[in-house]
Amino acid sequence: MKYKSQAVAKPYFVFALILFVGQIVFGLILGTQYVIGDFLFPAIPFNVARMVHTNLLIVWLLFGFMGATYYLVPEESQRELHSPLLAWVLFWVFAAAGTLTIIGYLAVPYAKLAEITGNHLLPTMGREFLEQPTITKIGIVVVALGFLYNVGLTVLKGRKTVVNIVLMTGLVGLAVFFLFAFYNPSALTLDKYFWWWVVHLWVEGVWELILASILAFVLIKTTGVDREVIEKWLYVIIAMALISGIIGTGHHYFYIGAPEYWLWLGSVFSALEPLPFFMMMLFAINMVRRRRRNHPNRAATTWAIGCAVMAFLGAGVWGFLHTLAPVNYYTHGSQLTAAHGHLAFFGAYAMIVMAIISYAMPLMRGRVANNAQAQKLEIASCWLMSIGMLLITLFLTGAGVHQVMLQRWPESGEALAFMATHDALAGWFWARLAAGGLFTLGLIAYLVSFFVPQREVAPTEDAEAQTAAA
Amino acid sequence: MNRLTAIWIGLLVLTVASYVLGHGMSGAWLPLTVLALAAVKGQLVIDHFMELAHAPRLFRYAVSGWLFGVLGLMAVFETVV
Amino acid sequence: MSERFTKSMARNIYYGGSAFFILLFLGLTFDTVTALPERDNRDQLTEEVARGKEVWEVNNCVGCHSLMGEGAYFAPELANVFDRRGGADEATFKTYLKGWMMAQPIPAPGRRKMPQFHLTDQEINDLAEFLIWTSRIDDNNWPPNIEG
Amino acid sequence: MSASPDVLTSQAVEPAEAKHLPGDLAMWFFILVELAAFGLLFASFAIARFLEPEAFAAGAETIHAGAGLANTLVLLTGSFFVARAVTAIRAGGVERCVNWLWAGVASGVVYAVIKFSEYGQLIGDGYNLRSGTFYFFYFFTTFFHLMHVVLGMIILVAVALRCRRGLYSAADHRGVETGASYWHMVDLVWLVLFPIVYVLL
Repeated sequence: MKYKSQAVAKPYFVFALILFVGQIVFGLILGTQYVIGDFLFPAIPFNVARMVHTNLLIVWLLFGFMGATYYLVPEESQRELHSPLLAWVLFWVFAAAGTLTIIGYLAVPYAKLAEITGNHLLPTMGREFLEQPTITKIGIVVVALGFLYNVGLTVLKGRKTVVNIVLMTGLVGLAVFFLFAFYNPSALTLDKYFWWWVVHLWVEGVWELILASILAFVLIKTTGVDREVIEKWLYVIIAMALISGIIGTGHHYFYIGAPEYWLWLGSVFSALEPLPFFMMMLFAINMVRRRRRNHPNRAATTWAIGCAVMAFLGAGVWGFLHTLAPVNYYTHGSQLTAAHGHLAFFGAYAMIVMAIISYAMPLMRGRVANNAQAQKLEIASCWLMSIGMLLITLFLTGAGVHQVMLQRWPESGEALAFMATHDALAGWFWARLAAGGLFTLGLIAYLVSFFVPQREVAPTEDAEAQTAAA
Repeated sequence: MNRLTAIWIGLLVLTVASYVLGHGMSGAWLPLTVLALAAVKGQLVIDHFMELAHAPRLFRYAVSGWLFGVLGLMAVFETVV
Repeated sequence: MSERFTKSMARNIYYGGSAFFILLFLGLTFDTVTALPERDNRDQLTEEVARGKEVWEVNNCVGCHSLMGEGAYFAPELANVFDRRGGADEATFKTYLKGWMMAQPIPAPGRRKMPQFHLTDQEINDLAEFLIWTSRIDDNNWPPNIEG
Repeated sequence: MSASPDVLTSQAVEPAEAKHLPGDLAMWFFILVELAAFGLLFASFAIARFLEPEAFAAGAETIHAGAGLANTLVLLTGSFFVARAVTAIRAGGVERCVNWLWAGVASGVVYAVIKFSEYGQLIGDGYNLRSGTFYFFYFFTTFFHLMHVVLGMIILVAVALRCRRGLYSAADHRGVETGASYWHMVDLVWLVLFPIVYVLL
C-alpha cells in the first residue's frame, strides 16, 4: 500500500463480504422455498426473501466497487485521497441506511414500510430491484454524490491514468442512470422502458466500465505488463461493450409493449454483446501469459482470470443463448432468465470484487500476499464457488428448457399451468439447492482463508517495494 | 490515367449498369447478376481504396469474407424466395 | 513512424463510438415514447388503473409474480391473468380476483404460499382494473399461450 | 511543411512489397465491429423479407431508386477523393491532401442532402419507422448508415485540419490513412446496401 488513505477501502471490503454472506443465506432460503413452498411462511415470504437477496447483492457490489475505487484511485493518481474522513462518514451513512432498509424489509410488511417511509409522496417502491424506500434511494444519491466528489477531486488533482478515467466515467454513469429510479409513471410500459435504463444500462453498460478498469488495475499490478499495452486494450474492450450494449438494451424491449422494431434491433445488437466479454477473456489470459514477473499473490490472479472466463460464460454465452427475439419469445421470464442472471452477476461482478479484495486486502494488512496455505485455501474457494455457480446455472437451464417444453411451447389448452409446471420441475430445483450448498461451502472456505495464521509475515517495507515496482 | 482514376470510373460504370439492369430488365438470373456486380465493386474498393490488397491477409480475408458472406446470403434468399 | 496501435486512437473510438450510440439510442427512445400511447391505450388509463398500479407496487407483487415476463418466477405471470382466469370478461374477473385475494393464504401444506394482504374492496377493484388495462397493452403477442 | 517536388512518383512511395495495414489497428477493430453490426442488419433484412415478401415488394415500390443511384455515385466519388488524399500525402503533398479531404467532406454533404430530401418525400407520403417491417429496415438501416457518413465527415474534417497544421508528412501520415479507412468502410457498406434496398426489390 503506497498511500495511507487507501486504507479506507478496508471497511468497505469487510462490510461487502458481510452482506455477501447475508445474500447467500437468503439465497439458500429462496432455493428451499422453491421446493418446500411454505418454508418459513409466513415469517419470511418468498417476495421478502427475494428482495433481500437481490438488494443485498446490489449493495454489496456497490460497497465492493467503492472499496475498489478508494483503493486504486490514490495509487493511480499518485496522491492521497482528497478526504479520508468523508469516505469514513459516507461508509457509516451507507452501511446504516442499508442495514435499516434490510431490517425494514424483514420486520414489517412491505406495504407498511411504504406507508412509514412516505412512498405516496414520491412513489418509487415495489419495482424489481428498486424496492428500496424512496428515502433510501435519496440516501443512495447523496452517498454517491459525496463519493464522486471525493474521488473526482482526487483524480482531478492527481495523475490521470486510463484506469482512473474509465473508472470515473463508469461511476458517474452509475450515479446518473440511477436517477431514473425516481421516474415512475403510471403507464406501465413507459415505467418499464426507463426502469431498464437503471438496470440494463448499469449491468450491461457502465458497470462493465467499472469491471474492466478494476480488472486492468489488478492485471497491471500482478503481471507487470506495460501499462500502455493494458490501457489501450482497456479502451478497445469498453468501446465494444458500449457499442453493442447501448442499443442492446433493446433485448428487454421485445415483449413489454414497446414498438415491434425492437425485436430486430434488440436481436441484432445484443448478438454483438458477447464480443467484449470474449475479448476481455482473451485479454486477461494473454496478459497473464505475457507477465513480466511472478507476483506472489497467485490467488488474485486466479480471481482475475476466473472473473474474465466466468463473465464470458455468464454474460456472453448464457446471455446470447436466449437473446434473439424468436427464442426469447419462449424463454422470456422463465427459469432460463434466472440461470443467466446468476452466472452473469457472479462471473462479472462478484468475482471482480473478490479479485480486488484478494489483491488489496493482504497489502492493507501489511504483506504483499498471504502465505501459501491461505492462498491455497482461497484458490480452492474460488474453484468451489465457480463450480457451485456453474452447477446452479446448469440446473436452472435444465429447469428453464423443461419449463418451456411443458408450459410455453404447447398451444393454449394443452400447455401445463405455471404451478403444475413448477411441480414437475422439482427435481431440477432440488439439484439447484444442492449446488447452492456447494457454493456456500466455497464461500465459507473463502472467509476462513482470511483467518489462516500468517507465520512468515512479510515486512511492510517489502510490500511497498513490490507495489512500487509495478 | 492513373490507377485510382481508372478504378473510380470503372466503379461508376458498374453502378449505372447494375441500376439499369435492375430497373430495365427482368429474368431469373437478374438478381444474381446484380449481386455479383456488387461483389466486384466491393472487392475493388477493398483492394484499391482500402488498400487491403497489400495488408496482412487476415484483414483482407475478414473484410472480403464479410462482403461475400453478406451478398452470398442475399443470393441464397433470392433463389429461395 | 508512430505505433500501429495507439492509445489515443483507442480512446477516440471509445468516446466517439459511445457518443454515436448514445445519440442513436436517444433518437429511438424519442420515437418509442411517441408511439407508446397508442400501443398501451393511454386514453383508457383511468384513475383506477393508476391506483391499481400503486397497489401492485406497495405490496411488492413483483417479488413473486412476473408482469409481461418481468419480475420473479415463483408465481404465475399476471399480464394475461385477465384472459386466463377471467375469460376476458371484466365482471367475471373482478369476482374471481376478490375471491382469490380473500382466500389467501391457501392452507395446503408444502404448497407455495401467497400472503394475505388485507386489501379493501376498492383496492381489489383498482388492482383488477390495472391488470385488465395491462392485459390489453400491445406486447407483440407475448406470452405464446394462455398459461404465460 | 511544404509539398515536396513530384520527383517521387506515387508508385515509389506506395508500400507495394511490405504488408501494410493502412491506419491504426484500433480503427480496424472498430471497422470490423461496424461491419459485423451491418452484416447482422442485412441478414435480418433478408429474413424479414423472406417472412413478408408482399409487404417488402409493395414497400419497395414507394422508395426512390434514383436517389439511391445518385448517392452511390456520390459516395464512390467521395471514396476516390479520399484515396487521392492518401496518395497525395504519401508524396508529401500536404496542400493537395487537404484539398482532396475537403472534396471528400463535400461529397458527404451532397450525400446527406440527397438522403434528407429522400426522407422528406417519404415522410411526406406518410411513412415512418413504424409503418411496418419494411419501412423499419429501410429507415433504420439507411439512417444508421447516414450517421456513419456524418461520423466519417467529422473524422475527415479533423484529419484535414490536422493535415493543414502540418502534422502529417510523407514519412508520417498514419492519421490520414486511419480516417480514410473508416471512410472507405462507409462506402463499402453502401455498396452492399444499394443493390439490396434499391435495386433488387
